[in-house]
Amino acid sequence: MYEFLKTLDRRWVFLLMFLAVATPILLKVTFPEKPSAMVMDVFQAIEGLPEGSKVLMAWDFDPASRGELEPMASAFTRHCAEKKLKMYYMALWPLAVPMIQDSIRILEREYPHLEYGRDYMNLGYKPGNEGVIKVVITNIRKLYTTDHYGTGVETIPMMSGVTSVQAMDLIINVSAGDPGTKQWVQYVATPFNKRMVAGATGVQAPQLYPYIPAQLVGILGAIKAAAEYEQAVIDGYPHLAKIATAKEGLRRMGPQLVGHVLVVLLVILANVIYFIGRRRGDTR
Amino acid sequence: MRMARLRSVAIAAACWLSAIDVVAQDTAPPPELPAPPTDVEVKDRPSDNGQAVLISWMASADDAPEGSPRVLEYWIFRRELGQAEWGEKILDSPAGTTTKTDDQKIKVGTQYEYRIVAVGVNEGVSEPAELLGGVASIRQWFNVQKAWFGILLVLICGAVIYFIEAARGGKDLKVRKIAGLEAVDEAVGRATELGRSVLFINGIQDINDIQTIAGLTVLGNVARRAAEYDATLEVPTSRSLVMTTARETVQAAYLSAGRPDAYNENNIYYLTDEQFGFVASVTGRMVREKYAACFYMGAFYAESLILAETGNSIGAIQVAGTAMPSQLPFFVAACDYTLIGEEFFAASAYLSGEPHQMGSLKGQDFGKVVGAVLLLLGCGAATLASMANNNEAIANFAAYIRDSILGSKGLFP
Amino acid sequence: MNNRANAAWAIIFVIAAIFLGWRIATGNFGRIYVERQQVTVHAEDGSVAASWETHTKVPPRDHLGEGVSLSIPRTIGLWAGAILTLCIFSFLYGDNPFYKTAESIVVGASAAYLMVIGFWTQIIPNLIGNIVPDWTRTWATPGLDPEAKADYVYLLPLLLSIMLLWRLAPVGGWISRWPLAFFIGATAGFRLIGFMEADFVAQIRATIIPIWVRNPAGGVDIWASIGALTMIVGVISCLIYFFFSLEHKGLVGKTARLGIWFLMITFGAGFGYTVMGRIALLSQRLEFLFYEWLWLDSPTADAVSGAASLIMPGLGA
Amino acid sequence: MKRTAPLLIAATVGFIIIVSSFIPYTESWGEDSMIWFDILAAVAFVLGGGNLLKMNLKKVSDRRPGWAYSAIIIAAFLITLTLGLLKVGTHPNEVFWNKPWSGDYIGEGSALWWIYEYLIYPLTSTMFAMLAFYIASAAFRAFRAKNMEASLLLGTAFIVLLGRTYAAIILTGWLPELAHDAEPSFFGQLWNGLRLEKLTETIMGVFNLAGSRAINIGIALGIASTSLKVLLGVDRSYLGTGED
Repeated sequence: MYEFLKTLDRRWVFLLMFLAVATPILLKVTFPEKPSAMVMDVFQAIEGLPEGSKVLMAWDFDPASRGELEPMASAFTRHCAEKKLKMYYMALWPLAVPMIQDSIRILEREYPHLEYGRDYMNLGYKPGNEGVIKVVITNIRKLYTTDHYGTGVETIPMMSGVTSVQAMDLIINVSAGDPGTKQWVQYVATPFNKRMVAGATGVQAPQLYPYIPAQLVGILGAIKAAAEYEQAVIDGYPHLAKIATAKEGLRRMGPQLVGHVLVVLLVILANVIYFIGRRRGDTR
Repeated sequence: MRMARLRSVAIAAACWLSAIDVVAQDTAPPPELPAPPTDVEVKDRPSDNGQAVLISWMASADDAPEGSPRVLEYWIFRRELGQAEWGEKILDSPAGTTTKTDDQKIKVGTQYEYRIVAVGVNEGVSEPAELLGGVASIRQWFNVQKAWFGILLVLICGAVIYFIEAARGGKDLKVRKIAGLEAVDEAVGRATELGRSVLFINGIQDINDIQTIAGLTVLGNVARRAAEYDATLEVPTSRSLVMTTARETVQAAYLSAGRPDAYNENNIYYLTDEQFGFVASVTGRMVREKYAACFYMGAFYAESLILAETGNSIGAIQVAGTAMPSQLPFFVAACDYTLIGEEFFAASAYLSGEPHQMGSLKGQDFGKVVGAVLLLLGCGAATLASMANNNEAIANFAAYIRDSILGSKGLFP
Repeated sequence: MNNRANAAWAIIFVIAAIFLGWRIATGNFGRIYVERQQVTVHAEDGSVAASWETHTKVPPRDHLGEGVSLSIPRTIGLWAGAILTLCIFSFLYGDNPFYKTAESIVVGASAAYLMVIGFWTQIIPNLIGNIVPDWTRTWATPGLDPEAKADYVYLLPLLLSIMLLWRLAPVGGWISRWPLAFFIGATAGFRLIGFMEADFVAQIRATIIPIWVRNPAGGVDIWASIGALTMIVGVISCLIYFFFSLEHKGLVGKTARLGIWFLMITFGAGFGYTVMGRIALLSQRLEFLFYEWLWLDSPTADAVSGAASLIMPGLGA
Repeated sequence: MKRTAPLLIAATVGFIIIVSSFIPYTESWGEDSMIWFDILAAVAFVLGGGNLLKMNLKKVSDRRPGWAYSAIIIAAFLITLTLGLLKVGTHPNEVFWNKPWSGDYIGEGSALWWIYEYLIYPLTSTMFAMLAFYIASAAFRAFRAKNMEASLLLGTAFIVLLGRTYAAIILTGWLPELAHDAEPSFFGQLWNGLRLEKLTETIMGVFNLAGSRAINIGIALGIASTSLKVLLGVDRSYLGTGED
């Protein structure tokens, strides 16, 4: 047994991982979540805004990170819609546009009383990475002369009086890399003292902690925080509990638990093998 | 800086309503009007190019959750000094949050007057609060808020330049060894022994990323070793500009090693800018070519672990260097040697083989000393202030370090 | 790999193949249905100026609805996507022709795809659209601000682009260094300021906190104070680890060692967080295969989730 | 001329941008240069695509091993490029219906959209998802408590992995939670802090914070000094070191 494990082919590890993730998906295992303090900070940042406040929804992720970030983007959208905030969507990634459209589809289906151009709008994608941020923070119309659908921003009611991102009461950024939260912090939240919350992938989250609380109000880190935030929104607005897609993050926590436990077991197993080997004087 | 402050001026509500084009319907009862905002203040936004003024006011007495009639938002109007009409509203601001905003659609130097009203249910508009007499924005030529930042920048950059010049002048700069650098030679040597190739990946960012440039310096060194040992060096890139630059660097290295004939341009090639397309192709090659040594030097993202694990499965010696904090754990876990963050930049100076480049390391150290001193002073003062129940003098000193030296309050707050 | 392992893998693959075969033989799956919508544009006089059909994907259970039909191109696409997904996963077992094919497709298609994106989002609107706005408005970007005037400053990036492409010419490749130098210089200046401001000054500023932390009642919060002290010690010791002027010996060596420990904890935390993200990505891919392609999200799935409560009692399903 | 001119250009542009960040009037210069670079990067695709075609055409014409795969690359490249540049299958913009070229180049239903949705997206996201497998094998292979450093890395990963799932509640949910109290007791805080999810928060908010800050500060200094070396012409590796 020891010999087999010591020289274990990594394909067996791959197979275990596949089973660990696939089984809970097929069995639809879910767990209850209790929002942590950080998630509640994010929740409160939105909950505390009065009706009609302007919120920039900066979606900077692509389909590759959809698994982790879409639950956050959807929950942010639903929360802002429940609070009747004015939502301005924009993207720095070319492939983030379909992600915005997913969010807007939620608004169209579940909040038909909200009106495009009055309650929410899609500014769309502009190339230029952080250059775009540096321009829109001082002058949004220099780059965004039209919205995503080619309508002049002058004719959109909710753009009246919005000359720059500084007019926003809160910035919500959901991002999977660069340009993303770090750049929004560097060029907007830090120099212009704008309140900002962010949804980040698990990889990015640890790097964003140093910016809390001065430069960022809070972050949602990875799918776990997404699930907790979904729970927080459902707690605040219980009628959402009936909507299946409002619990996407909660659903994904099943595979998470089994996957995490597998990784933990693998680490333990590897160390057991290592220590047995060391005791046997096996130097390999 | 100009500033003006005026009382609210009452105007008959009926004539006011017609001025802003809101028509009360005959059938509906006239809405109850909220109390007006007060104390409108407008001033130039400091340290900018004169493109904005800051507007602030005191909230309407009805601007509270239990206020009746409730205030929903404030409307702001503007006119040039001397004009009679106020025109359409230029800005609106929701009630209940802040009572300030900035107007950015102004011409520098022009005098403006402002008027603010509170708006309640059914667009019931309060009596206005006004600022008359004119305010203009001013163009500043130096951002005084950044004065301390400028001083710190000059200090640290000055130290880098000073030490580089000192080293040029023959001064011997002692710098500690960086673990992992010897591995570069070792890895290239082993590839030669095994008769297999060396793989070098210069990150996946474009040439305008500083990490890519630092990686190029390391590439130059690896290429020189490869030329000396007569090992084959392969450099797939995900940016065409990095490809062209890497070709120049490698060619120059082969030349300086006296082996210009061994240089093969086709070993430095472009695949695709798409991150995972690039990785799919590189990992495929790794499995097929079975490189003896793999170098990952530059800006990496999620592909770091795919590369490092594949490299490990083919038994290659792996040396990584990156300043992407999120990828360091994987390189540390899966590679033989990893240059962590700042060490990566240091390595590029170290490996350049030019002693004066080491001056930059001393300059960086100077920066760390400055940072640590400010940190300790600030924390010490903040702690003392907390212990001494917020003694004003100590608290002011802590605040000066935090908000002026390290913040944006300028030299004299 | 020995023979026993090979046999085990063979059995696993055969089981997977039988499952797929069973799915194909018994189940309905792997189809995409779309709903047709007529887009009609009316001219000013009310007559129909133009009209075309668009299609929106609908869930398979709505396939009997009004105006819903099977989409052949999208169904082919779904199968192509699923098969290519399996081709990539096959690399986990070992390099093989399926993976090589998938790899070749992704390299070729993505390189061209990014070229197309660059053309339609950069070159047309930002370069050509700034130099000859009236002309671009006539065909490609009619929504461009009608007041936009030609901005001849953009002739400069055009010139730089031409200099860059000069490299393709047989002589004078060095000319391409000029535009490169321009941008490397510009970003070096840009990054120097950006990093020093947000990551040096602002980070030191954020670390300035009192070690003596008071709780709301005015007393000393011991644990918060310990936390603050640990954090400051951590930052300083890591900075000493990165200090190049001193050898890691004596007191400096000990502090640097403490710094490494902090770094290792940081990396451990990063690793743990990342595992989470990566598993979410795999979940999403498997959901594609199971739900969108194989349609396993059927009544049978509900039957299994009843069994789940047997495996993990008390956790809910 | 060949080497001095680029050095001068880089130095002049760089120092102007540094100084301009202190002068409000020149605020936008940096952004403009970024926009220009993005245009140039788009033009550079031509350079890269040309190189990719050249390499693979050569492989095919030399009939080198694996040339069939090169043929697939060429085919995939040319088909995608043609369909995308010609906007095959796109509908015009509804507002500008009389301009057939005004449509969204990647609108739903177009040929390029199909290639993205059914070829590029599944391929790249699957490649991304492979990380779940690699992370498992890395955990099994590399995380051995050989010394203090490795043990810390491993222990932290352990706590975070468990602390960020329901496993935390199962394992340490029995520890008493903190009562809402203005002055909580020493041990009350200790027990509460030992709950895995709280321990994770402490690791993230104290240890990870300290480590990340120091790494950030170091990187900032490294980038500043490397930038400075580039601007001063001390580091000229991007020009090649030869005479040319």
